[in-house]
Amino acid sequence: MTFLVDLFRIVAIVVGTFFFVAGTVGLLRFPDSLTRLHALAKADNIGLGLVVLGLLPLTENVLAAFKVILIWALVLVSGGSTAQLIGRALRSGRR
Amino acid sequence: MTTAALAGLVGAALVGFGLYGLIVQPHPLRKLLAFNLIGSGVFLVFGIVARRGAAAGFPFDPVPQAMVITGIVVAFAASAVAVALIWRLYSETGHVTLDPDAWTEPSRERES
Amino acid sequence: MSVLPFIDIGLSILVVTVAASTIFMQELFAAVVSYVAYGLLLAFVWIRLYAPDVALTEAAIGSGVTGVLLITAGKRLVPLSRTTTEAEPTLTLRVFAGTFAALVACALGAAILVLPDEPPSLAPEAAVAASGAGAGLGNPITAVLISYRSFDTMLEKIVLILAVVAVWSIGTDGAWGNAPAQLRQARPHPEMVFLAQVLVPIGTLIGIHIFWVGADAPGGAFQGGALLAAMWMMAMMAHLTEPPRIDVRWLRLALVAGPAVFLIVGLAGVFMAGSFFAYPPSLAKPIILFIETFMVLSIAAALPMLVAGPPNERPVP
Amino acid sequence: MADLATTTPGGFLLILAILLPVTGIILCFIVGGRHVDRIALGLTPFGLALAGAIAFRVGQSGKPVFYAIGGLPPPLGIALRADGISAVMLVAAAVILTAAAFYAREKFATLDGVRESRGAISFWIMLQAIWAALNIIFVGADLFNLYVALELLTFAAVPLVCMDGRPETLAAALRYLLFALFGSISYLLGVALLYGACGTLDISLLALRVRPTPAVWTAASLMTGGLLAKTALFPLHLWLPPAHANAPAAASAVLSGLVVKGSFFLTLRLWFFVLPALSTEQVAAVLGGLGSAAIIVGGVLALRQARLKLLIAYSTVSQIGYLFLIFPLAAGAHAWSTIGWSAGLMQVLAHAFAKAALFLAAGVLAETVGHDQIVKFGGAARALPLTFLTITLAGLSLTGLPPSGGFSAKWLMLQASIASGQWIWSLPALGGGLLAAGYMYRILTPALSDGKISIERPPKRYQEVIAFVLTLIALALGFVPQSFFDFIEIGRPLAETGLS
Repeated sequence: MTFLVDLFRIVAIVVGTFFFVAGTVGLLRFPDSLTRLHALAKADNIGLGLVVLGLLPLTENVLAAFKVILIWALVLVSGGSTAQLIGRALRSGRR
Repeated sequence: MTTAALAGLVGAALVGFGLYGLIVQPHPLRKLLAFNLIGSGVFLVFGIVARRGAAAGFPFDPVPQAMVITGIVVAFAASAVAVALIWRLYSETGHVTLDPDAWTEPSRERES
Repeated sequence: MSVLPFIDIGLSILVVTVAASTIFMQELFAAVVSYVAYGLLLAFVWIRLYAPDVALTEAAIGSGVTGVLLITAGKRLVPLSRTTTEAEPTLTLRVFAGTFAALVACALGAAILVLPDEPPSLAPEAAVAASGAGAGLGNPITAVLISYRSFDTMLEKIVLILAVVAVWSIGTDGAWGNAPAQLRQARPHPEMVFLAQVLVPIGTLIGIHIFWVGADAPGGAFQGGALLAAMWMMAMMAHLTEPPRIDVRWLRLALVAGPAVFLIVGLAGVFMAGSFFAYPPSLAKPIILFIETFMVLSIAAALPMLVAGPPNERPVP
Repeated sequence: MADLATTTPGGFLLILAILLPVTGIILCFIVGGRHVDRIALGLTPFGLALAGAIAFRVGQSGKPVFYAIGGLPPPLGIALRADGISAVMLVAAAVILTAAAFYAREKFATLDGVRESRGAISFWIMLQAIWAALNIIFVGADLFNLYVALELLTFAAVPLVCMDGRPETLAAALRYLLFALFGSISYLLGVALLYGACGTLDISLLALRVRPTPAVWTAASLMTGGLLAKTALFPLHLWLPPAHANAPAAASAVLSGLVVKGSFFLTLRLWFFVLPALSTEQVAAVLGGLGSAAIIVGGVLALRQARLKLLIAYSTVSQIGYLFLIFPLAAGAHAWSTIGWSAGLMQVLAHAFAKAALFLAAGVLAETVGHDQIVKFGGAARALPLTFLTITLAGLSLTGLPPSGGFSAKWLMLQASIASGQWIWSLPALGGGLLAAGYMYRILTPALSDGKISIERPPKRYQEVIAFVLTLIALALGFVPQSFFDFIEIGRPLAETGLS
């Protein structure tokens, strides 16, 4: 059982990290600001989600687990909204 | 090399860059940025002093850390006062310079 | 063998590079943005130095609130970065400043590296004090801030009030009493309003939580207060609430609550424990939490007022 | 040194002297409105009384007075410590601040029909903050606590410079702020290193633990550099003239007479109380050399100013130079270092009172004739006899002519430089006197000449009298008895070992 949990943790965190790396590569390699933003927002939200999932078995109690999930939710909300705001600013700037 | 020594060198480098910017950059807002860099470098020095002082079961000496927290708040207040001054100067004159003689003869200023 | 040294070295290089870019960046606004990123990176360095309390403060105040202040200022001043009347620095000045800065940095680096091998520390004293009669708090930093160096902490709150008065006094005579200008002039975008509506209640809860656990865990009045301040600023940016007039009584009371309560409790110490700012050991913890409650209020009120700037010339109708 | 801090009788007076203006700030801020001037003025007698009581306590016991805040002694807690020089400075600050407050009470009163005015509330809060900060600086015994006090002083002094909101005053204030912030952060860096090297920030404990290691030397240089920037010692003086010349007269008097002395006082504390283990002739020579340069450069620039207030401000640059001659003249444990010490402290006091009087008198003059262009002062002395008597007598003290505190200071400096065989320091001291005579002559000649000056507003008699009283104190300092010089030796570390 513990082996399965450990395996799940490792896989989740490694895949999460992969998404982060992919997002960063996108930030550096994509041609314009909107696509860069897209890469960053999408990949990092999923990446963080997987990392949080991988960390969940490590938490000591339900409250701690809740806090870790809350962090993901907050990043999701703020990251998404900021990406929208930046995207809007970019479009109005281009016009 | 320990983390503390490394952070100390980072602190020294930050102070160096900040000092350079403070002297060279003409724009007051950039001088302010440079001042903040120096400030965070100084706080890092407190940080390594605290880390080196780990003893008695604490991973750090709490006294310098408490001082940093006080220092960060004071540095922020200083930035706020400086920004207010820069902004008022800008809205009065349309430009910002630290040269107090720049407005003594406004007529000439306007002609040039 | 661990990977930590490599993480440390990588982080150090990153911090120094971003710091250098804030100085050498051509555009003013880019420099400001780079400074904010730098502040966040610095928070990681603080965590590596086993200073979670400082990391929280640095992230919230050093990077967050200062970032809002500088970005707002930078945005207003963008046209200015091209119209500044100062001449570009001459080569002589650059060489001189570069040499001088390098000398100072080297001297400082050397001085840090040769600090005594058996570092002096007040940690043992603090350990005895925090567990003993002194304060009864689990977080030694909170104990130092509110008990042993309470005088500094109170004075620092006075410095904050003074900074607020200083910022207000930089406005014009006619504007005195008005509210500061909106943190955001135009109507906010719906995304901003949505973000504020979701984040402000949660953030407020988290701020109170950080303050509350600060007695025993990382956190405390400064960090919690800074988070509450950020929430208030966000609400003002989304126009969920307007900045208050600077002469309303509740604002003034909120701003001085921290130092005033600190002062009164300090004076009461003369009668309760025989000395200014002394607390009777049995009551130390409740007294400290009581003082901290008002300090949170003062910090949460002072930081947004410092960011909002002088009162507005033309009051919003 | 038996200086380990436990609270001594009367120690609570020290914290009261700090908390009184702090309470004033809080009250002014909450009550606000039309009462700010009454609160601030109402507290001045108590401030004076506390300063007097502390001086009395120190004189009576003949030993420094201590207070451990919260009953928690250093190294973990913060202590306050008042010795001879602290007591003297506390009294001087109380007198000058009270004088400035009463001088300014009409200018910064809230007009009828106004609920609260920017000028009034800012000025009175800042004035009390300066008082609080100076009191901490004079009695503080913890280097980090002193840093907070330095910042408090900065935040109080800078807004006073740009009270009128004209662009040139805003620029002067901004420049002052940047210099002052640089000064504080440099000082703070030194504090960090000192803590790293010695594990305490209490002045008395540090004095026992300091060893001449690279870290301590770096700390000492950084702290000194920062404090010099705040004291406006040449070549870091650029911010001072525009800042001091543009503030309202009462504020200029406080800034020039007291605020720069705050950071100078800390430089004294640092080298004579914290780092006696370090004090070497080279450091003293560098500080003395910069002081000498300041005396000459400031004096020459003062000679070239067209505006009266700028002239006085440059005179401050020059007179600050004199203060730094104390480092070579009072260094070490010699018989003559006592003379040098007396000379330095006398110069601090004489300049504080004379300069405050001069700025207040210049304020009366500018209000009365509507400008401060020196060449257009023809006939002013006849129109304002008392004010010009004040200017003349204050000039007497600045120049160093008898009978005045300025004369005593410079005379003692000459004595110390000859007794110590460092006669080289008597040259700038004498040269500065000549320059001061020159710039005072430049003010007085046009004013004493015949001419008809247009009076815009009749002078306010009480303002003239306040300035005159400050001048009289500057003169009276020339007659202080020997017991005064014994008093300022109280608690001076080297004095004890030097005599034995």
